[in-house]
Amino acid sequence: MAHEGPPVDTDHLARLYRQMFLIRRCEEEAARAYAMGKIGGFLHLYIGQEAVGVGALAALESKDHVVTTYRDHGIALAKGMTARAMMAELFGKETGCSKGLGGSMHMFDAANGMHGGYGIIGGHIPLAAGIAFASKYKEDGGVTLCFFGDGAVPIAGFHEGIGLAALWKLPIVFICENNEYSMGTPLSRTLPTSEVANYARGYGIPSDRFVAEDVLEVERRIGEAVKLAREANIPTLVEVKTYRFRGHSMSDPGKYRTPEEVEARKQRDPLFRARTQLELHWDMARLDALEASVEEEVADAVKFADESPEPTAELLAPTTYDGPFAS
Amino acid sequence: MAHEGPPVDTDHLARLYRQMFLIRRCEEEAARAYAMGKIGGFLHLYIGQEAVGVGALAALESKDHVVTTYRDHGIALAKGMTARAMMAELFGKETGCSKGLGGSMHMFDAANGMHGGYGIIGGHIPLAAGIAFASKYKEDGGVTLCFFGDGAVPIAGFHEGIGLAALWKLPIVFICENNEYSMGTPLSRTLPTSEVANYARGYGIPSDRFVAEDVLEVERRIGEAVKLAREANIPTLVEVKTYRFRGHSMSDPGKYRTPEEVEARKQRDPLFRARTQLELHWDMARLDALEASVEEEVADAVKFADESPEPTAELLAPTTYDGPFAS
Amino acid sequence: MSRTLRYREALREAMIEEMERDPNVFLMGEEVGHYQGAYKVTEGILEKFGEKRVIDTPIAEGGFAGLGIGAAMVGLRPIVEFMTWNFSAVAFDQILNNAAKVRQMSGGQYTCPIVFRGPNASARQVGSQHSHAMEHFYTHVPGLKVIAPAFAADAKGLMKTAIRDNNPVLVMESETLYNTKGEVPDDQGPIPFGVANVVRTGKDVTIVAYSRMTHVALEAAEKLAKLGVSAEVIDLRTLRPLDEDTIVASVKKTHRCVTVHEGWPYGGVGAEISDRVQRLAFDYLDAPILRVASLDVPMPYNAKLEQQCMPQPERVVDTVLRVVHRG
Amino acid sequence: MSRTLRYREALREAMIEEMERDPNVFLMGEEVGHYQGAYKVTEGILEKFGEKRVIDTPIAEGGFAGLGIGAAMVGLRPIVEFMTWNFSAVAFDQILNNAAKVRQMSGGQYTCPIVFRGPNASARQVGSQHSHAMEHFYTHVPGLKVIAPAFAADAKGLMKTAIRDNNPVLVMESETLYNTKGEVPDDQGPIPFGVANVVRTGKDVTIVAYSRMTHVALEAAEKLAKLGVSAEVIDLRTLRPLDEDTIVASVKKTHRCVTVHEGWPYGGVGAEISDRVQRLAFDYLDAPILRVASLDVPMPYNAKLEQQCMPQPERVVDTVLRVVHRG
Ligand SMILES: Cc1ncc(C[n+]2csc(CCOP(=O)(O)OP(=O)(O)O)c2C)c(N)n1
Ligand SMILES: Cc1ncc(C[n+]2csc(CCOP(=O)(O)OP(=O)(O)O)c2C)c(N)n1
Ligand SMILES: [Mg+2]
Ligand SMILES: [Mg+2]
Repeated sequence: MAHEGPPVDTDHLARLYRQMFLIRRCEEEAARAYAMGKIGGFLHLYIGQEAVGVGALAALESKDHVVTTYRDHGIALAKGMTARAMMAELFGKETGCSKGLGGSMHMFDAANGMHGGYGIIGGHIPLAAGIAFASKYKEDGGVTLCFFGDGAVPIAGFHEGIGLAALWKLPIVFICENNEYSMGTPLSRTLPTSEVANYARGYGIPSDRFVAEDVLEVERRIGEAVKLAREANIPTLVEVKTYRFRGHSMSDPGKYRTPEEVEARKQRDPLFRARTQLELHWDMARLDALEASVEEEVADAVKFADESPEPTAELLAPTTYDGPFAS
Repeated sequence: MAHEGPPVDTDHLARLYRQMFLIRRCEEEAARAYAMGKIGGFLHLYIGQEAVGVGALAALESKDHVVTTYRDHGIALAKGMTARAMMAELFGKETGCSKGLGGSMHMFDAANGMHGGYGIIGGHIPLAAGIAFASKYKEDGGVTLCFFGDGAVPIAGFHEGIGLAALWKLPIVFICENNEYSMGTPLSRTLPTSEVANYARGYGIPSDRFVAEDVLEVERRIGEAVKLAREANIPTLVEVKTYRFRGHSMSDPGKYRTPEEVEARKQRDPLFRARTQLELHWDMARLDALEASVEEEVADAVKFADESPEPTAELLAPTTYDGPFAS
Repeated sequence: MSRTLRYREALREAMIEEMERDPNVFLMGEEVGHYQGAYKVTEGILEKFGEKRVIDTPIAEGGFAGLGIGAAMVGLRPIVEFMTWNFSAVAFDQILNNAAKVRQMSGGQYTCPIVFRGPNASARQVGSQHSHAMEHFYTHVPGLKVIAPAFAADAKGLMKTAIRDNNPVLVMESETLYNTKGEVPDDQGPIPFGVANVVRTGKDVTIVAYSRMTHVALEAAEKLAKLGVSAEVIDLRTLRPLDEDTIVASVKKTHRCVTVHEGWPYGGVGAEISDRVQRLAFDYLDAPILRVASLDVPMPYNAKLEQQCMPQPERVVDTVLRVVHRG
Repeated sequence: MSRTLRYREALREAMIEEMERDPNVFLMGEEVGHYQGAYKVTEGILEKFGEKRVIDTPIAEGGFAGLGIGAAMVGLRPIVEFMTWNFSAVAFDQILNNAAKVRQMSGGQYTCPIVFRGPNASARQVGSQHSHAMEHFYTHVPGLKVIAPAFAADAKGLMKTAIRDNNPVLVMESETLYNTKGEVPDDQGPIPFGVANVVRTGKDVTIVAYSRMTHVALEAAEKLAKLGVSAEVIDLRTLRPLDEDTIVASVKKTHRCVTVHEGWPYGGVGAEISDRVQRLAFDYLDAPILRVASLDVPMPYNAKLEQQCMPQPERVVDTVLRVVHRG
């Protein structure tokens, strides 16, 4: 299958493939650790959706910002969090990105502009607008990406967040990862129409809508919205069609989808597609080496997480308040 | 100026004119009573907007329902509340529609399907959807009208309420009374575009948009939406352009509008227009008699309110809980 | 005659029986229908009653809580499930300003027979945004009733009472109790609100608890017995109304009181009980009333720290020993 | 040297001085700019600092509260005005789940230096939805600080501290205090949190109050003096942190304690004080701690009933006499 359009920057594609593969492998190992009881609480895997986060974040500069939901491991890694910090957080260890206090849903990496990881649907969308507001206030040229699921569209935060960003012309891109389900409920039972992008009309902002099959295409399309945000302070609502291969969280048996439906989508796995594309340019040995380096990184992260110390109660007070405790 | 279109049902127009005039006069007297200290708290007058409520409610059957904001006197009267019950409520008397416990912002008349009068912007919109939901559940053919200001569009309740009504196909009409200001802020500083009706696009529901200058036109246009709701369970978002002649509430000096702007709008007073239209068909004596009957009704209401007893503390417990108090 | 039921089954039976009894009772919430409930409390109910009465909602708690309130105002009797009580925070205004107030602000014209229910307080390692003990916010509010059963039979009986009550009732369940088993009489009818149970008699100290903490208190009482301390354990069952008579009678006997609840200390239910007990049994107290609550910090993810933050039998024992050994 | 300032002017000066001191401080809220503030607290600030730093918001409290939190996370220092604290109910989730938690759930990576402010509790006859004493909800939450000044000087000093604090601080002002005058030192600097003021010394009873209730308590103390009862009045100034040392020291001297606050009794600040005082001064108490709070019902509109619901000097006097004459 010949590639259309501009020639592929193979090194770049390899970098993106590596990120996607790292996310996939980290989460597979996390699922294993969960089954072994090393991870607790909720664990929402990004498997199947990696191309969205990786492609979108590839369109950013390092000074830019990102905010997302509880399905956050992939975004965190794509924004530069180390596999160690991510895995140790899942293991509830002090070496985790959030010192083991946050857990799977609350991945934060301030230094890398990864501002969480939130558990209340919609609640983080105004926050993201605030981060974009700060960029505009400080005139630092930063852009914020805000991810959320299709399930967030009916709730307050989506509308109030986009409304303020549209009114005040904030440098932000709203990315709806439409994976067709919120938990066990298909889109048709949560939204009155099948197009999330339509909501942009009310706010008078541009929108885009596409399927995330090619990570480079994701990068390009989100890149356009990022450019609008950066250069003209115009926010965009982007609906990215995607699919999660696993259940909503580890406890979800996923009976609301047929095995055939899931299997058909796995056939179109964007990770696999990226690898196939890379195979056109790289020999197997090089690919194997890349994948081996990921395996090493993941194994190291798991070992690191496993061996790291747990946080102690001394952490509780100073993370509740900066300065003296107020009770 | 000859009338275009179907011949005017003069008696009907007279009824609507009478309602509008009753609202106008009741509120003018309320403003006087406020200045005398007989009414306290907030008092938000509907003066200038009467054609919206009167026209819209004329499109309803008596079994239908209405819910609105704190700017509710006009809607309450149009839905059949007596001037006595309304005025006595403003005076905080036990004979008031809400026994003097609710006040200006909380006019309720359950028997007439006037379900309030709410003070939290947007909060009543989901409630209205619930009343429409009940009509559909009970299959009683009822329709609900839900009024709100342009200021409510940015807030949660607007979006969540319309979203649910659109998804579940509820028999309701959402009426935005766009009077161009929320308190002292013009629409241009609260909404990213100047068209409220556009928001319907996201929800895939029909919309309408017009200026409320002719009360019969309001009735006709809202009537179309009511028909859609009643016959097909299709909700509509209607943006009605209107204008309030007074300040936001009694304490508002209204400096954000020039006297010229307000004067120009008063020149297009829909109440005046309805009267002029009526003059084409009725002789002065008949009009005078109608207006005199309104004056009498208003004077009676003020006297009634003035002379009515105040509520006593015995009311507090049984209106807090139905049945035994829970503390 | 009785059967052994799980707590979740007891709740489900109560809902089914009440739905059979009254066609105006309906159930709505996220995943309550097709998915069979996020925690399977509503399993099979959709199949029994159909989509008209078992309604999967989009994620818009403010919207569907408000919709339920509106429906309740005009004669329906909604049971609204919050997937967890944490998510009621986005519906806080609806519960505070509409559910609790519509009766009073309408001068008593409306009843608002609505049940809000769902799991409350900590689950296991679900982190700071998903571990709230929300009862401490809601018990503060007149117009609401709040219940928190600890046992299956109470869950069934109190839920039936909640559904038949004409006021908004908030049912605080517990994910960690859903699987627990208890004897439920075959003819379990409604259990009146405001009646606490002495679930263990003792003479040295009164331990007041509710929901899962009743089990923690009982465990502590066992340990205390081995240490020669005879603890009386009161299971409140309902928090508003609060059965102060039963508490006070017990404290007049034991002269000492310790409260146990999840959630933060400041202004919690424990503070309220302290206030009432010292006020109503002042001359009988031989030691200060002490409270065992969650630590005054957001809930950490790490399993050990989480356990440390929550009240444990050991902490209850230590606290009781402090009041018992005071002299 | 000092000047006589109104409470509202003191607040304004604090904001202006802090905005001059730190360019990252900005102000936003409904009508704070062009309209000069709904209660004129922010009068002239837009003219001084321009539209970049003084921002009129649409009506979307959840949205702009969240936006402020996001901005605070990345280095700005927002002052967010709620037109009244009642409207914070629609932003409850943002305050509870994001402002109070982002520090902890990120393992301490972020500070959240944001001030939420506005008038709290009853105004005059504004009815049940507009008369909330919201501090009772927020003091419960670790991660937040809550202050409630009663005098102009404190308003200025505490507001300065609030703006410089690196944690979310909630400033409870009062519409009924805005016009009151007080002496404010010319060099009024920040006043530390957690330090209550003994505003009247006495020996027979300790009355603990804050905000407007401090004035009610002082009035009651005057009346009590005439009856031969010497009351010590403590003005808390900050509610979280709560200065239990000052309260306990006073109670150890007077042996009696009465708390006075607006808002409902169940689990209010008064309950918390009861809990602490009986715990920390058990052996010193000669009578139960009694609380004077608003009656346990929604606030009625009628003026007399409203007064009856709110704490009045007479009710404080009666309550004090009950504890003093107990023996
Ligand atoms: C306000 C709120 N309500 C309910 C939940 C529980 N919940 C967690 S994830 C989820 C489904 C979200 O679906 P979607 O937004 O499509 O994201 P996806 O899981 O598909 O990535 C629900 C209902 C929540 N976290 N917050
Ligand atoms: C949630 C909330 N925030 C703020 C307010 C204060 N407030 C009352 S009316 C109003 C302006 C509303 O304007 P609009 O919706 O256009 O209605 P209008 O007054 O023009 O009829 C505001 C801000 C409120 N009542 N509720
Ligand atoms: Mg989804
Ligand atoms: Mg308006």
